[in-house]
Amino acid sequence: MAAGPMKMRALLGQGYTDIRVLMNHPMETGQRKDPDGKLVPMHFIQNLTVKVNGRTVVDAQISQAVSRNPVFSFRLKGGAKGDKIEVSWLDNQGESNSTEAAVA
Amino acid sequence: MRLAAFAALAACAALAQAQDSAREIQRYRQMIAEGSPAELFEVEGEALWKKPEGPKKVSLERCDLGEGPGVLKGAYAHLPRYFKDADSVMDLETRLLHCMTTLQGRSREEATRRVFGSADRPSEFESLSAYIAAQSRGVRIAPGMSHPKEKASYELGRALYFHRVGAWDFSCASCHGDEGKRIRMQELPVLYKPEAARPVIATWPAYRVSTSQLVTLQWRMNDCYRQMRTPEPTFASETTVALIHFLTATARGETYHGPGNKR
Amino acid sequence: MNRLRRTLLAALALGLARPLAALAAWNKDAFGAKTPGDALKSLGVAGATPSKEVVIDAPEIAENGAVVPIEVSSAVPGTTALIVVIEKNPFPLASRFDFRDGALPYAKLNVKMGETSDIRVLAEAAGKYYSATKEVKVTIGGCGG
Amino acid sequence: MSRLALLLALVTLPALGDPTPQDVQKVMQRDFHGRGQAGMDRVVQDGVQRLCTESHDRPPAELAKALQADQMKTIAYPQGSLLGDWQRGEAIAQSGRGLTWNDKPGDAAGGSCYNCHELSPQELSHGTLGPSLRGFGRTRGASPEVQHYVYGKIYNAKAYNLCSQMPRLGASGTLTPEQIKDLVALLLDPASPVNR
Repeated sequence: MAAGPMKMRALLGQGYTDIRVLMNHPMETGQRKDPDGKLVPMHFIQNLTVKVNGRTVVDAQISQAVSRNPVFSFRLKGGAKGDKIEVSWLDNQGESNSTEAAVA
Repeated sequence: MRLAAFAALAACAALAQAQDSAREIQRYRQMIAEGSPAELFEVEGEALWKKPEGPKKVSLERCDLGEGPGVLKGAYAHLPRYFKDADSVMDLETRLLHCMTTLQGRSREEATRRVFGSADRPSEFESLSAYIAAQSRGVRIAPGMSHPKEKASYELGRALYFHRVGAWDFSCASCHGDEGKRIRMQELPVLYKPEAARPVIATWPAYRVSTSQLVTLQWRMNDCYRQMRTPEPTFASETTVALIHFLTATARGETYHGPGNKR
Repeated sequence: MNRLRRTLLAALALGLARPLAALAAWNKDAFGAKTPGDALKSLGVAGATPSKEVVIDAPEIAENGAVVPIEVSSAVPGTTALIVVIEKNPFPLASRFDFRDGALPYAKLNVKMGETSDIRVLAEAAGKYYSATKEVKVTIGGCGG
Repeated sequence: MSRLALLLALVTLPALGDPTPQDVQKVMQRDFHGRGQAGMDRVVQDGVQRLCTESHDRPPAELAKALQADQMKTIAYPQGSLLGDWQRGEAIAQSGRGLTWNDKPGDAAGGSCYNCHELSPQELSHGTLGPSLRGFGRTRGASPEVQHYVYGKIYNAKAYNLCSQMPRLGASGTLTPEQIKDLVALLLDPASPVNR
């Protein structure tokens, strides 16, 4: 699974909105060997962006040290039910994906 | 004098350290459980459930997991159970294999070629298990216990649990037999006791962080026997189903809340 | 593969996704640095003041170096970025989060650790840096077979 | 063998209807398949496994004594000192590999010691299925008698306690005599971290 599904939930908490996003990604370091002993090429997410109603609020740069099938949580000030959250990523091989959810 | 005081201090520190280790490992597990990639496998599994496959080019959507054709709600929590059409007791994976061969017209050989996957490519049984098990969240665990074959399966499972075998003379109880024991840092639940089996069975299948895989109970039986240094138990065999049946029956009454997270 | 990905690949082929790629910046020098010092230099960090307002929540012992959960946050007023450095990793810089108005300076993520190491987190506020450190011991779990 | 059969008949029989170890073995012979070095001969119980299964690891004393004596005869002691190299011993104690169906035959196996025992204090990740062996040689010394006992116990734990959960690491062909000597050193050498 290179870039499989993403899953996100955004919940209104006490004065903030809690966002949790799951991404399907191998996050290969370039140092792991496959069963045939060949090095698996580096393949990892480099950029992660969180938008609220179309406006960027978190811009993350990440390395291959983030675990496989990444899980990230972020928090937004305030927020309201129905706010549209969008998370997108871009990896070192040019692949990308994104997902949307409404604050519940 | 100062040296003796230092030694005593070091001994105290070592004891405190051992207690801290156990507590910190607990915290580690709690933290990884808070965001489970198991949900990603549920998404994949749903797609597989609905995808036409095999010579008959049909999906598994009419598969009867015990609650009627296509009924998923609560099905996992009531397995293993006796199925009249197969005249045998089946767990989820065994039943899925049955549906693949009957509904989809696939050969047993082809359908079991890759029952356990890898991080790069999960097996269809793994993704399907995650999806189907998730439809039992909130349902009480109640495997079949009334049919004579269900009773026989449970009894066989219990006998297998205590059966010492293989190059290292182990039974399941060699590791899962006494309270409060660990392998390395891993606590070992005494799975023939309900209070220990309940929280474990209620969270399988599970995402295993050390291998980035969704692992199933058939896999767990297989890999325990591997570490017990026996030959390999055949996937969906009476042996593996009986052990799963015994463990699940021991956990009955607990509310299912998986798929969970494992080390 | 999923529909979304197919759509995205199609968009890429048409060159439509290029603006997304252009937006994203990734500090190659900082992430390629082999020491924490070099990584921070590449990020333009000259020095940092230790601060209790920078918080790292991580277990003291992790059973598996492939997945170490960490939660980082800052109570320093005006924090606009959090930087996570795993001192003994071959490439120590693990992530940099820039927070715009609307986001709290908070992130939770799972990281890989090659061995027992200090994790250092820096918070940027009004051009100054504040830091905290926490050691995580990496051990072996399970039968090891 | 007939003596063994006779002795086994003395053990309390399980309740009627419950699968006996013979029944379970038949099921396993049908449901398992050999893979790699793990052949089907391994699902055939020997006398020790059978008796321990039948008695839930509480064999009648007489019987246990007789079978322990048989197990004692399997232990082959090398000539000379039994004290090997504790540093190699530490690596063997750490490794959990060997004898599984995906281990390559001929590759060095480990003793899986840390899975169950505490040994060197530096290793925090140790199991508790077996007793802590920290400081093992400090109180016992490293006399030839102690070396002899430790070597024998690692080679075949069933010679000392018939239904012990510890594998017969020498008798099962898991560890070589050289490796067992290295483990003896890990436990007894005053320079070993176990004793420091």
